[in-house]
Amino acid sequence: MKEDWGREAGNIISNWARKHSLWVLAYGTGCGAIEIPPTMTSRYDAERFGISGMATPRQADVLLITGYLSVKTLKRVIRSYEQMQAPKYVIGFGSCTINGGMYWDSYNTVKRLDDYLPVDVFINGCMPRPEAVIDGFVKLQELIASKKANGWIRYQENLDWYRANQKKVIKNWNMPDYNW
Amino acid sequence: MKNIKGVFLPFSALKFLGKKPHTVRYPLEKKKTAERYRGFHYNDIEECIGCGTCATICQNEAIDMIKIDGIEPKKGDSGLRPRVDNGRCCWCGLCVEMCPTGSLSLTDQYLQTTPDPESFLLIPGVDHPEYGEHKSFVKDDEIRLLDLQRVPMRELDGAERVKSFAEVVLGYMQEEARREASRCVDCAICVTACPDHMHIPEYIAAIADADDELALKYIYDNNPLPELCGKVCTRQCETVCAISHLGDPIAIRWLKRYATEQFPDPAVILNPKIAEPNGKKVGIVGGGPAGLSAGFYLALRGFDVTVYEALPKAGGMTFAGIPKYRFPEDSLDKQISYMEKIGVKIKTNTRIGKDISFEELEKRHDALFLGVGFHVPYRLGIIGEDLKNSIQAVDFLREINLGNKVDVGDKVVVIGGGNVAIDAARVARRLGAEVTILYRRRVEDMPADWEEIEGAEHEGVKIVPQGIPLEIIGKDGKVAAIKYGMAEMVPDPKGGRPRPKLIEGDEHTMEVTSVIGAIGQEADYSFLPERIKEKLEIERGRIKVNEYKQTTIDYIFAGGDTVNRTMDAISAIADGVKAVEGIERFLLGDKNK
Amino acid sequence: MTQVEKETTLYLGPQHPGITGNMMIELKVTGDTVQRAKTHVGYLHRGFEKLMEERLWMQCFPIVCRICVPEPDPNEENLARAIEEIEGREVPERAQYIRVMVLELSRIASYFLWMGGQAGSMGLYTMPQWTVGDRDYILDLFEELTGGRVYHMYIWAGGVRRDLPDGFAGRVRRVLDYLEERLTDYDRLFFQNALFLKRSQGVGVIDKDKAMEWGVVGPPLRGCGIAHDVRKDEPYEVYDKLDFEIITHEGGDIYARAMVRRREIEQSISIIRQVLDKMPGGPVHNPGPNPLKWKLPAGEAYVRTESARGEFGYYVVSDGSLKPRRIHVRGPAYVHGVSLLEKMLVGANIADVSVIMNSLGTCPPEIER
Amino acid sequence: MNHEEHIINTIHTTFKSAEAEIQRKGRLLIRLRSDLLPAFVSYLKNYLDFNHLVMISCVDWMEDNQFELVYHLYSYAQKVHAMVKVRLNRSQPQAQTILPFWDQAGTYEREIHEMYGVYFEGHPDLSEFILEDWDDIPPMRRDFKTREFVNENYEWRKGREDAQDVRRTISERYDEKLPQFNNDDKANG
Repeated sequence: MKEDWGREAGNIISNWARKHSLWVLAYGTGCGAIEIPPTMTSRYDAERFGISGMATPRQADVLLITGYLSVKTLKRVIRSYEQMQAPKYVIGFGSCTINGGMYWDSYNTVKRLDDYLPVDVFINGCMPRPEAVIDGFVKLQELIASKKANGWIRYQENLDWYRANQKKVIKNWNMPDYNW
Repeated sequence: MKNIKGVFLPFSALKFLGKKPHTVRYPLEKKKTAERYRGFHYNDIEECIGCGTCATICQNEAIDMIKIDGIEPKKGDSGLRPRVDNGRCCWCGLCVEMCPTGSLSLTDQYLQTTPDPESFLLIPGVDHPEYGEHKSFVKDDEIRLLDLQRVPMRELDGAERVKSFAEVVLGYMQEEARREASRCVDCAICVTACPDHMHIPEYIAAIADADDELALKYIYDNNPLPELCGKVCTRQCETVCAISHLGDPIAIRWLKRYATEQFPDPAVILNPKIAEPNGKKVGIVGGGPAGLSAGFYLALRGFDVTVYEALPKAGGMTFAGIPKYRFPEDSLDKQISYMEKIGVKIKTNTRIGKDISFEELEKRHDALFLGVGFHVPYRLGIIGEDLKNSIQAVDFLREINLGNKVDVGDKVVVIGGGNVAIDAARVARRLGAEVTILYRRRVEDMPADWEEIEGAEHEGVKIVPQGIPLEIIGKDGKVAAIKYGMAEMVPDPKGGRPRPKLIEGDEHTMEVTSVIGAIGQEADYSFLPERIKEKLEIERGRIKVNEYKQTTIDYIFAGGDTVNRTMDAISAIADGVKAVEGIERFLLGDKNK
Repeated sequence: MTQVEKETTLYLGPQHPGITGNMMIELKVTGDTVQRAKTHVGYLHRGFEKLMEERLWMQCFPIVCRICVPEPDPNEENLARAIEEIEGREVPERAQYIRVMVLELSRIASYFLWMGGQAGSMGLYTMPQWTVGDRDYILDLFEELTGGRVYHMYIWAGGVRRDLPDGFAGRVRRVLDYLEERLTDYDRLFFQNALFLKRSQGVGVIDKDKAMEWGVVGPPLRGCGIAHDVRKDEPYEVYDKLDFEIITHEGGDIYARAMVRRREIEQSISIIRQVLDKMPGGPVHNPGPNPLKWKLPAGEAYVRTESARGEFGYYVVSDGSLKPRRIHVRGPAYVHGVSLLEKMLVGANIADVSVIMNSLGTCPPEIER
Repeated sequence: MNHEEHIINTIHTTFKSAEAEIQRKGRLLIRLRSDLLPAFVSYLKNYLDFNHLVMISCVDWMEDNQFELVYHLYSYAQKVHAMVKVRLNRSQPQAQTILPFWDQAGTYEREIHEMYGVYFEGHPDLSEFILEDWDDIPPMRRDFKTREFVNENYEWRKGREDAQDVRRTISERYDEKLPQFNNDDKANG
C-alpha cells in the first residue's frame, strides 16, 4: 500500500511539472500554422503558460497538428510522433482534424485525425483564434493534471489498430517498424 | 564604421523594457471579438422554416436537416431544423447570407476545446440557446445573395383595361421567366401549402434551366388544368414561399402560366401513354375543375369517362364565373380539347334530372363523381332585393361569359368583398359603369386577393369599407338608390375576427342604377333523388367524404366546392386527382395491398 | 591533414524550424557548401483546383482564400475579378476602393510576417516578437471589417461583402500611424543591424539579366533593379487613380529584396491613406443571380494581382455551367520556391539556405494548392 | 496600329496555321497545332519579346476527348499577355517540352504530367512531384471522381446518419408522388 502511495505522489508531482512545461514540436503541418506565431509572440504570449516551441521531436512533449494532414505529411507526422518520448500529447487543431473540415472531399487529406494518431485535445475553429489555441493548451494542462491525457498509452495499447489505419492510407510503408 | 553603428543600434530596443506590454490578458481577460465576428451558429428556431437552403449552399456539407422533438411539420414549415457539424464548418457564413428567413446567424462564441471528437455536432438554437444573446454576424439589409425582388409582370394600363375584356396580365417573356425562376432556392416549402401538392421546385428549376418541356411534364403530372391555375389560382404556395419572409415570393403562378403558354398543344410535348381500356365506366356530374381533373386522370388510366355539364361549355365556375380578362376563353378551350384528345367524353347542355335522369346515370356507370359546385347565390335579405336591376354576381358573370347582354346602367354598387364581388365590379366597370364596392368590414379584411383589389382600384372602382346595406330604394319597380349605414369594428367576444357594428344614425344614400349582390353561394342538390340525398351525409351544404373523396354511398365520389370550404380551383383539382385514386381502388381493388 | 570533400545528402524539412511552411529541400553538400538542391513539395496538397470543379461558383470563394495562408485576399480578389470579367459584371467604385484597401492591408500584414521570418532565420528573435505582435493590429482591423482574423471571405464577385463599419477609416489611420512610427524601431533593430547587413549583402544574388527569363516576379524582381509591378503594368481596381511609384533596389541580393519590401510598407501605408481620402460613397455590392442557379457564361480569363510575393494569377475557364471547368492558380512561390530556389542555393552556405528561402517569401501552400 | 494587332500580323506571316485573335486589350488568344508549339513559343520569346512564362495550364475537355494545354506568356515590354493553346488527344496525350526556353517550364510540365498524365517529350525528370505513391488515375482528370475516392478510402465520423432530405420529407408527408423523368427519350429524340 505504501508503495502505491509513493508512486501516486510521484505521479502528481511529475504531472504538475509536465503540465507547466509543454514543449511543442515546431512542425507547421497545415494551414493552421499561421496562427502559431501570434500565439507564441508578444500579443498572446503563450510562453507564460509554459508553452514553448521546440525544434526536435526528441525534446518535445506536444505534437500540434495544425489542420488538415495530407497523406504525404501524415507519413512524416507519424515518424515525428514515434520519435517523441513518452509522455507525449497530440493536439488536433481546427475542424479539418475532426471530420475533414472544408477538405472533406479532397482525395489527398485524411479526415479523422484520431484514426491515425491518439488525439488528446481537439480545438474547434477554422482557424481557431490564438485565444482558442491557448484554451486548448490550458485544457490539455488540466487533463494532464487529472491524468486523463493518456493518448500515448492508448496508442501503445491499440497499436495494431492505429497501424492498420495508417497503412491503409500510406501505400508505401517504408518506415522503420517502431515497436512498442 | 557603419557596421559598428549597426552593432549597437539593436540595443535601443532595451528602452521598451520599461513600457507597458500589449499582451492580451488570458485567461483573466478575454479579448473582445469584433462586432461581425463569425463564430458558432445560432438559429432562431421559431423563425426557421426548415427550408434547408443553408444545407444546400454549404460547400462543406456541414449542415444536416434533422427532425427535432417538439417541432411539427406544418404548412410553410418542413418541421426540420439545421444541425451543424463543427468538424466540417469553416464559418464562411454563406449559410447566413443565404438564409431566406434571416433566422440563422453567427455568434461571437468560438471556444470549444474537448478531448471528445464526437461532441462537435451542434443544433443551433437548441443546443446553447444562450448564443442568442451573442449574435454577431447577421444578415445585412443591403447586401444579399438572394434576389428578393420579383421580376415585374407587365400589365395593361388601367385606362386601357376598362375598354375591353382583353387579358390584363400579359405574362412573362422567356428571359423574364428565366430570371424569375432562377430566384428560387428549390426548398419545396411551397409544396406544403399547395392543396394539390404540385411539383413546384422541379418545374421552376426546369424553367430556370431553360427546359420548358420538362417543366410542362412536371406540371401536368398532377394538374390537368395548369393554364387555369397559371392565371387564376389563389396560390397559397406563394404565401409560404421561403423568399416571401424577407422579400417578394417567387411568382410561382406566373411561372406556371409561362410554361403552359409556351406550347399551343400540350399533347405534342407530353405525348401521354394512355393505359389499355379496363372496361370500367365512370360518370362525372359537373364539368368544373374537380370533375375535369378526375376525368383526365381516369381516362389516362384506361377508364371510360363521360362528363355531364349543364352549361354549353365545360369548365364550371372557371368558365361561368371568372371574367374573360382574367381567364380567356381560348385558354379554357385549349385545356378542354387536350382532355378530349385523351379520351374524356364531355356532354354539354346536359342537366341531370332534366336532360337525363340520375337513375340512368347510375345504370350507365360503375362509379359516379359529383363535382357540381356552388352556383346558387345567397340572398342579401334586405328590402327591395327583388326590384329590377338588383341582380346576383354569379348570374351576372355567367350571362356575360355566355355572351349575353346585361344592362346595369351607369352607376353600379357591388355588395361583398370576395373575389366574386371584385370580378363583378371589374366586369361592370368594363361595361362602362361607375362602380362602388360596399363591404361590411375593413379593406384588409377582404377575402379577395390583394392583387385583385389593387387591380380594381387601379381601374377606378371605388371601395366603401365598413358599409352595411340597409335597403334598396326603388322607383318604377327599378333600383334607384341604396341606403347603407356605416359600421365600426368591435372585437368579437368569442375571440374571432372583429365584427362590424352599425353606428346609429350614420346612414347614407347613394343613387345607383344596379345593385349586384356577391356575398356567397351555395349548392343545389335538387337533381339528386330523395333516396340518395337521405343516404349522403350533407353538412351545411357540403357532402361529407373520406380521404379518397368517397361519400357514404360507395360508388359515389365527390369533390370541389361541393365538399371543401376553400372554394378555389386548385383544391377542386386536388379533390379530382385524389378521387381518381379512390375510384381506382374502388373499381379495380387496392393494388398496393 | 587533408580532408576529402565527400558529398553528403542533407534533408532540410519538412519538419524543420528554418523552413517556411511544410516543404523539404534535399541538399547535396560538401562541407558547408551546397552543391545541388532539389525541392520537394506536396505536403500541403489539398487538390483545391479539383475541389472547385465540384463546387458552385459561389462556393469557391470560401475555398480560394486557403490557397495562400499569409495573404489570402489576392486569391479572393483574383477569383472575383476573373468571374466579373467573364460575366461582364460591373463593380461599384466604392467596392473597388475597399478592395484596394484590403489588398494593401494584407500586403503590409504579409510583409510584417516576412520581417519576423527573415530576422528569425538569422537568429534575431526580438523581431518576430515585435512584428507578429504588430501585425495583429492589422488582423484586428480585418476582424472588424470582415468577421474573420485570417480567412476573410470578404471580396466576392460583384464587390465586397459588407460596407465599412462606422468609424473604421479612423481606426485604420490610427493603426497606420502606429505602424509607420514602428518602422523606425525596425530600422534600428533589424534593417541597420550589422548582423543583418553582413548576412544579407551579396548573399543569394539573382542574376539581373536572367531574372525575367527565370520567371522572377514581385519584390525579388524589383530587388534586381527591374521596375515591374502588376499594379502599374496592368492596373486593376483603382490603382490607376492612386499616386505611387514602382520601388526598386539595385543588387539582387537578400538586402535589396529586404529594402524593397521595407519601402513598400511605407508605400502601402501611403496608398491606403489615399484610398481613405478618395473613397466615394455608394453601394459596395452589385448583386448577381441566385448562387444556387448561377451559371457563368462560357469563357475564360486570366487575371493577375501584385501580391506581397509578386504576380498572383488566376486562370478561370467556364463552360457555361453551374460549376467551373478549370481554375488554375499561379502562385509566385511556384516559380520562386522550386526552380529559382534550386538554382540560387547552388554554392550557398547551409546556414544561408533558410535565409534565402525567407527572402524569396516561399509559401508552400500556393505551390501545391 | 497597336501592339496587339502588330503582334497578330507578325504571327500570321510566320505561322500561317496559327489562329490568333485579340481577346481584349492586352490579351491575345492563339490556337496552334501541338507539334508547332516549341518553335512557336521560342519565336514569341526571341522575336516578339514574350520573355515571361507565366504558367502552363491544362484543361480537360473530356467530352471532346481532348486535353488543352494553355501556355501563358507575357511581354513586359509591350504589356501583352498571350495564351497559346494546343489541343492534345486525350487517349494518348503527348506534347513536346519547352524546357530549353524556360527552366521553370519543367516544374509546370512535371505537375501536368502528374495531375493529367500528359507525357512531355524531352523532359528529363517526370518523377512524382506533389503526390506520393499515387496509384489511381491522375487526379485532375475529370473522370477521376474525388468524392467516390474519398468515400472508399476514408471514413466519416458517425452520428450524422439521421439527416433528412427536405424535399423527400415534404413529399412523403403529403403523399406527393414525385415523378422521375429521365431525359433519355429527349436525348434519343
